[in-house]
Amino acid sequence: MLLIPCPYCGKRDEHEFTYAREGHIARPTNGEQLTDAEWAQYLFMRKNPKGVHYERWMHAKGCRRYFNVARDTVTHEIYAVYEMGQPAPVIERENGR
Amino acid sequence: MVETYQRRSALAHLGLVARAASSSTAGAGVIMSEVPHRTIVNVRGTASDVAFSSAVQTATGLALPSAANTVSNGGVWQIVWLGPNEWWITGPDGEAESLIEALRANFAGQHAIACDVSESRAIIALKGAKARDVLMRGVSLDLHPRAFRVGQCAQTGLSRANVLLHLVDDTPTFEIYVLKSFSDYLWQWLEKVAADFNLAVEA
Amino acid sequence: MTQVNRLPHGGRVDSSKPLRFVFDGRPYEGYQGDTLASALLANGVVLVGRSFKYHRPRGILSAGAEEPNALIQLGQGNRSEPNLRATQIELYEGLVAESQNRWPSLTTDVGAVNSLFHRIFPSGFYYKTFMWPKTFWMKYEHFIRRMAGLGKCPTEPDPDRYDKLHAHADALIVGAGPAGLAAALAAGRAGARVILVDEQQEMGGSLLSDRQAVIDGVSAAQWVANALAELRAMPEVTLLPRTVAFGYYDHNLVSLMERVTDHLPPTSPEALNQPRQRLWRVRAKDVILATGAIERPMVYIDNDRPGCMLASAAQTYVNRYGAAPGKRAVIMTNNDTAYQVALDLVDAGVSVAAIVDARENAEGELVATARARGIEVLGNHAITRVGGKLAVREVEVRRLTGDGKSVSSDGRTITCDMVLSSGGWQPTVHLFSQARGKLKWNQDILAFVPDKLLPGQNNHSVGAARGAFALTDCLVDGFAAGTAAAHAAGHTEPAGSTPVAGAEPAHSPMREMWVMPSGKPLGHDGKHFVDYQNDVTAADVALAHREGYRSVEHLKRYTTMGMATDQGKTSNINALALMADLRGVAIPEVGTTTFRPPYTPVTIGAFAGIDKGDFLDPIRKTPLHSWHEQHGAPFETVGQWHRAWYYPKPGETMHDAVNREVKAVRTSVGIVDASTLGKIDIQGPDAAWFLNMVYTNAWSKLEPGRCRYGLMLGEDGMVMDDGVTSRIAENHFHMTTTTGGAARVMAWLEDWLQCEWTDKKVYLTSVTEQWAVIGISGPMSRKLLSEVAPDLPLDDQSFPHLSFRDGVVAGVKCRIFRITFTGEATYELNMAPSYAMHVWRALMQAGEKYGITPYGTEAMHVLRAEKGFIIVGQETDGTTTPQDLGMDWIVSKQKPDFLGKRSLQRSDTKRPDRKHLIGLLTEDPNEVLPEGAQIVAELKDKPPMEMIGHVTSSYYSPNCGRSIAMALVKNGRNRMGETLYMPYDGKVVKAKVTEPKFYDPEGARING
Amino acid sequence: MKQHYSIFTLARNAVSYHEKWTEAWRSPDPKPSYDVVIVGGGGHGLATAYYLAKEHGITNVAVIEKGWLGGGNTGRNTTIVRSNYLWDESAHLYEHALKLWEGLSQDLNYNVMFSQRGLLSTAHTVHDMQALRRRVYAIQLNGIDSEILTREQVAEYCPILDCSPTARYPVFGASLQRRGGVARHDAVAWGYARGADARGVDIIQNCEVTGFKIENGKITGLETTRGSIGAKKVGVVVAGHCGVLAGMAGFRLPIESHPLQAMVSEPIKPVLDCVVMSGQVHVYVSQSDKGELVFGAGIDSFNSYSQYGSPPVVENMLNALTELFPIFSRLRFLRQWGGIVDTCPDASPIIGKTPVENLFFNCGWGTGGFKATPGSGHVFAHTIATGEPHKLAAPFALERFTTGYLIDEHGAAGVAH
Ligand SMILES: Cc1cc2nc3c(=O)[nH]c(=O)nc-3n(C[C@H](O)[C@H](O)[C@H](O)COP(=O)(O)OP(=O)(O)OC[C@H]3O[C@@H](n4cnc5c(N)ncnc54)[C@H](O)[C@@H]3O)c2cc1C
Ligand SMILES: NC(=O)c1ccc[n+]([C@@H]2O[C@H](COP(=O)([O-])OP(=O)(O)OC[C@H]3O[C@@H](n4cnc5c(N)ncnc54)[C@H](O)[C@@H]3O)[C@@H](O)[C@H]2O)c1
Ligand SMILES: Cc1cc2nc3c(=O)[nH]c(=O)nc-3n(C[C@H](O)[C@H](O)[C@H](O)COP(=O)(O)O)c2cc1C
Ligand SMILES: [Zn+2]
Repeated sequence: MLLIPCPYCGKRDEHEFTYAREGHIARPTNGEQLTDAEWAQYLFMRKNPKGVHYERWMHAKGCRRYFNVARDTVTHEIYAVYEMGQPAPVIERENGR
Repeated sequence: MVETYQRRSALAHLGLVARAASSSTAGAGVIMSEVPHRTIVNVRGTASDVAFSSAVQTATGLALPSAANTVSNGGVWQIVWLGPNEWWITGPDGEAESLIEALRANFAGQHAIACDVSESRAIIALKGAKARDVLMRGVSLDLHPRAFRVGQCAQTGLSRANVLLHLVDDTPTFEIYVLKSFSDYLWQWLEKVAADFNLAVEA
Repeated sequence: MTQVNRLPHGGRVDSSKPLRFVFDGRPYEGYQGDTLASALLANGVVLVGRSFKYHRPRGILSAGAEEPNALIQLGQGNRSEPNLRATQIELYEGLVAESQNRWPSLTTDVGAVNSLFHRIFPSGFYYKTFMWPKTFWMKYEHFIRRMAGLGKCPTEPDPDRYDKLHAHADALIVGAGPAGLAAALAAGRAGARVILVDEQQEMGGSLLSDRQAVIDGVSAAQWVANALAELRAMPEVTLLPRTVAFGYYDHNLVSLMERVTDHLPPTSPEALNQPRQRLWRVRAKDVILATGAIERPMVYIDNDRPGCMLASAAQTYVNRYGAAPGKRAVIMTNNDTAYQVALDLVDAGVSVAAIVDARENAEGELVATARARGIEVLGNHAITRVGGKLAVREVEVRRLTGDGKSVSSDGRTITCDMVLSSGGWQPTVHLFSQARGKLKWNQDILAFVPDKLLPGQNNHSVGAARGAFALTDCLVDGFAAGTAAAHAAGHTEPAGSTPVAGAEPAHSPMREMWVMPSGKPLGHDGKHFVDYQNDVTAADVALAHREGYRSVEHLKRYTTMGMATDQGKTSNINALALMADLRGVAIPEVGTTTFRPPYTPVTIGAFAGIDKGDFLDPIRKTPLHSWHEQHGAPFETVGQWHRAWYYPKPGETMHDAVNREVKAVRTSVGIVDASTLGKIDIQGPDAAWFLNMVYTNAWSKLEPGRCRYGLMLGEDGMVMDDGVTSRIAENHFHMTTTTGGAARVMAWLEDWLQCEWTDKKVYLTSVTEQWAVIGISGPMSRKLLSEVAPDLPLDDQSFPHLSFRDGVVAGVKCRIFRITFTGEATYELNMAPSYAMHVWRALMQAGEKYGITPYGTEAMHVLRAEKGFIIVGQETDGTTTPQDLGMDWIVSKQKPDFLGKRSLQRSDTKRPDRKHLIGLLTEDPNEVLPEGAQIVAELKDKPPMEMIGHVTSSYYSPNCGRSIAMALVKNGRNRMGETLYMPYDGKVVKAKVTEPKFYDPEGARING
Repeated sequence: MKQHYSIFTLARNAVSYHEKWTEAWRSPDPKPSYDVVIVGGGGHGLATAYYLAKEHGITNVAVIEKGWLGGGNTGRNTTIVRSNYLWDESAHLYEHALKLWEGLSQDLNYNVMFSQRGLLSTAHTVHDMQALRRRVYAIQLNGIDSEILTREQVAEYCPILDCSPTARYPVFGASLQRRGGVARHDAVAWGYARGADARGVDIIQNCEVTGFKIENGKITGLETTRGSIGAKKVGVVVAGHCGVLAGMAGFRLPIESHPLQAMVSEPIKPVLDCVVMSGQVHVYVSQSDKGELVFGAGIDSFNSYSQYGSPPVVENMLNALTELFPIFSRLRFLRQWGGIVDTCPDASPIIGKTPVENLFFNCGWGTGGFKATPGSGHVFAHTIATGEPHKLAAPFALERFTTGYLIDEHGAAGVAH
């Protein structure tokens, strides 16, 4: 079970949080001008990386804030948590892990 | 006409008053009671905005708690930290309307809100030497006295209910705020756990 | 027979406390402090079980958690438990145990015929046969299933209770041998919060079986006692004996299972007053793994005969339990540790016929001592035959050839009743590996040892668990790790100095020898067991190799090696080393299989703890719940809520009750508890903008005091929720959602505000439970309300449909919404929950003269269906657009954007012939279609038939005097008047397509 | 020619101490190029190769597997096989697979121990029951066996299930597919591998695909840890890893990889003769031929490639298990593990073409693809061989995420299985 450092409440068990999918996917404001295929990219297509994943969590049983997490999808190591609206930090990893 | 006017607390149906009368707190490891009615006003605003914090201070006489997971109190009110831009102001029953009015007046021109949630929560007080032993069975937070001190609060899960825990004193006494619809479940659950620690019920 | 093999002295058992027990129907006696295994051995019982596949007679191999053979069905009736290891069962008065997997008895087991056919049952045989005739597999399988399995499942529910809790520690120390105790002392003295666990009943680990060791100038036993006394006195140290650390998960979460009462007679008051077992979930800053090492048996021919045992186990039985596993031992080894065993046995008066040492030049301090004590040492020898079937009688030994691959032709027979073997020690790296640490191979000790940690985990392996076998090293390791853990957690009180061990004999090198040649090709005569419990032999490993199952994972799955209840604790290394040899590669190249939780099997019931029955999932109750209960309402489950379903009067069926309730609403007045509706308070200057984005219709022009129905779509354009939202003030709205959708909608709205529209000024507060909701509906509702709320003007001008007013009802402040889900004039009274019961009773009392009728969710559903109102989740299923529902009218054409808008333009979502919501009237008006019935346009005499839709809602409508149904049907709106067919349950029902509005289609009744 | 497997050959080999068996499949070095390369040596990949050779005569084929055959989800699933899906498209596809299962052991001459012991899906609320009816009626009209059982019938069919009406989530009824059941998962991979190998397919283990060679939008080969390999066509069947492979080919998929956990109890004598699945009280369970109870949990919410999930998921499942089967409380669980499942927004697979010519993907089976193995391999082989989707596969094209024609099987897939 992950131990997630909520940027507001501190470290809490994973069961207090809701996973809220891949982060940094902006909603197109020009939906009408996009093709169906372009719209599908936004709606459905995901990076799903093996390695660092920039994702959102919501502290559902705590402060109910959404925030970003950079987490390794193989080791589950959490590299960073940061508030909504902040840019994704670049994560340097040892030996290509 | 209508039968006599009656107000019921969330756990009234459990007959706690009668049970308290027949249970003794002497030697109890855990004492449970319901705190029936309390004003709770949800306040949202920008913590760093001085206009906002002083608006709250003017209405309550209290500063917003500066640290996460803490409660500030003094006088009639306490302010409970819920999140980076969210607090509860709690106080005696029946004060919500006037408090909200005062807050709204002070908030004029700001993006800040107050919303009455007094009636949505039941409050269960759990105290005694074994109170932590009971809570450990449902809370994954570290409640060790060095880690969770008097005056601290936390929103978390307690077994399968979401709660706000507040450590009021070092008896220890915990106040547990829970949505009313879950209060029957939570009370029964706590009672079942507390049965191993010599439970008494208090009115 | 009384304890024939009990030694006159020695051991930690309490001979002043005899305990009676029964094994396979026969009574025996043991002592307090015995395990079932030690007590059986003390009684001279060596045959304790049968193997899984061949039903070979088996004895006790080990003295601990690694036991593969001595599996026992413990206890009786609803407290019976299968597959327990005799080596871990603590003896108590009245214990009843049975051997398993044998019939009719342990000594004459019919299943042993398998052993006769063993030649055609090599690993994987079932993949090669039982395929003909094709239909016969189920018959073969039936037979195979009966043969398989070990113990029996109880047939009654478990009468015991379980406990579970969360805990936190600066250091969780697993294993209370010298390394763990030293760690605990160091960390505890420094002031850290420590949890020390050991799965055995007594703490001390290997020191409990050690008669030589001296620590800090006292005997090992005394040192353990001193250490435990000191630890017990420390308030921040928790000692948990009988507790296995079974799982190591992400971010240093370790699960423990404490056996609280398993050592007590199960129905004794002491046992019944406590939970049986306790599940601990410990989040530790540091985990110190002092889990010791497990001895490997040697793989020699017929090494499974009862009487074949691990050398260290015999030492434990003798030293710790005062029970001799036999009278005369032959010891087989490739390392020095078995020599100490021999010495201890001889000290205890057990004879050692010979030490058969595989090493070419068995020399060194311990060897010399053994020789000096008169023990025969046969260097460079192997055991080539084990005589005896139900018990060892003798062995034959032969000289090994230079390469160790074969033996001399002549042998010598030695009489003995036990064969003790030591093939070296494998550090107990299970938890380290579960934590996803990487192992490396250590050629000196021929074992895998911990190497690299996974980032995010923090643990330290100490002592034998990291391959440091000298007692001194264990103490030094442990003490240093304990100190470091305490320091890291900020505790720095002085901790004294590292415990000091007395002098230890130096150990000579081991010989790498994975299978003992017997003079015949493997598998030709006799069996070299690798995995005892699953009957996997060295020949099976060779077969797997031959057939291409060469990856260690294939080897495991093809032969089932390591998959038994012991998870291969004694067998995995031997098997993979054999495979390495066959493949001609180094052992680390073969690698280990994956270590997974649990370390030893753990009780399923403990995971439920007390969360059974109603605690499985909370039941959410409305403030009026007890009223509904008192009035006999059954409840409908909606999410976690229990909602009153209907209120049967004496003698009424559900159908009767619902009809009565539905009629009452249309003719007079009904009252309903609608408190479960989701409610969200929305405030801020951008609130109207926000609603415009999340709903399909327009909100800017809604006036304060007015209400509007809204439909919410997912970004995929599919209907997600609906509800009425009211404008309280310019920047203040009150939204309602469906009961089931409340939490989802709240999270959805927060998501958009917090993540996407961060510049918008809107705050949301969930107020679902701030307001109890009582609906009164029907032509008399206005009259009724006027009586309990005399000050409130109720005429259509002052209080029109789709508006709300604040007022006082029965003395209670209420917010009253005039909205309808029944089509009748309806007032939804919102008030503080603490007054809800009062208001409800007041309404019931005042309404009595109108025949006010409480109605439940079922009547509510019928009423809305009569009107053709949808229920999200019933008429929709995540694939339904507003257009499908015929609700185009609510989708704004003007708004530039709202959630879901773009998706409605996709080629499939804008198709005109999608499934449309329509009404269905069955040919027979009394026929009520089942919800979920499938619809076909062209009936065939048998399936398959093309389905064009399904019935979403279907009821008997007392107001229409017939059944009504709604359905989603392909191109339905263009099928009005068509007859469709519903084939189900062996019949076909015909129905005609209509508009999905069955009652008062013009909506004339809204004003009462 | 491969050695035939039967009781007779077993007996014959017994005489020679089983020393004459030959390898079930070869371990060749990769050739410089192949007509078709299948990436992923799970059940689906191996079945694809098998049917390419058997049905389409394409034998210059390699299966490239980064680890050991069947070590992905094929080797870690709860082995439930059924075809009772709601939508026509799925029902047809899974039924196609079920029919192949029924003759698979004979076809492969490898006993995959397919046991049609019946599959019970319980309903615990009124709403559950409605959804269940809808599904059963649809399945029946698709000509597939499925029945509705009342609570009493459930209690009779599976007596150890707690059917008391006072349970927190009482059993209201169940659907039963008698032809559903379980199979021996590893044997499926091995049987297909042996069958494919016998027809000339090269099975290459311990070889990871690290990149694609794409020229002018067309695949020409792949990079692997054992060098580059040319390929006219490539079929990617890597389950949880499909996102990684799609990334190598320069596009994205509507897929997220999540851990899904399962566990086994210690082996016991037979107590449970059918498969039981419950969506509300979330658990699915069967008893294997070796005697252990096999139960499955739900997916972890977060993306992961780790084959390790969170303990609460398992804890909840065990809690649910004791609720449905109170007699299991004193049993002990022996091992827990996780797999990486490729979840699609509509809980249906993706089979077919990709933006790269001659590169085909078969993925998105998520929590329920084991049952589809033979069918999936069969239609995918057709798709690769002909370059056009098999008619059963056509609705499952990647395209659907653009048009919106989703095949939402969340209801049918309510519990992972
Ligand atoms: C716990 C669990 C329970 C389940 N229960 C059921 C059930 O009861 N019924 C059911 O029908 N389904 C079930 N499933 C789902 C089912 O297991 C899968 O859908 C199915 O096995 C997928 O098969 P596959 O051959 O596509 O994938 P896999 O068996 O995962 O094979 C994919 C292979 O691709 C390989 N690979 C990945 N990347 C590369 C690369 N770069 N190069 C080379 N090779 C690569 C992998 O190593 C792997 O061997 C369950 C899954 C899990 C995890
Ligand atoms: N070759 C050799 O000479 C050799 C080999 C092995 C051990 N030894 C001796 O054994 C001792 C090793 O000391 P140590 O402290 O490292 O180990 P130990 O064997 O003394 O103690 C380990 C303890 O850990 C417990 N344990 C293991 N896994 C557990 C789990 N998952 N949960 C709970 N408890 C668990 C065991 O019950 C045991 O009591 C030394 O005295 C050493 O000299 C010597
Ligand atoms: C249907 C099924 C039955 C299993 N039965 C057993 C078993 O009896 N004993 C065992 O140790 N493991 C059993 N396993 C689990 C495997 O040992 C292993 O954990 C699983 O295949 C995942 O692989 P991994 O743990 O090597 O990652 C079983 C797995 C499956 C899928
Ligand atoms: Zn938080």
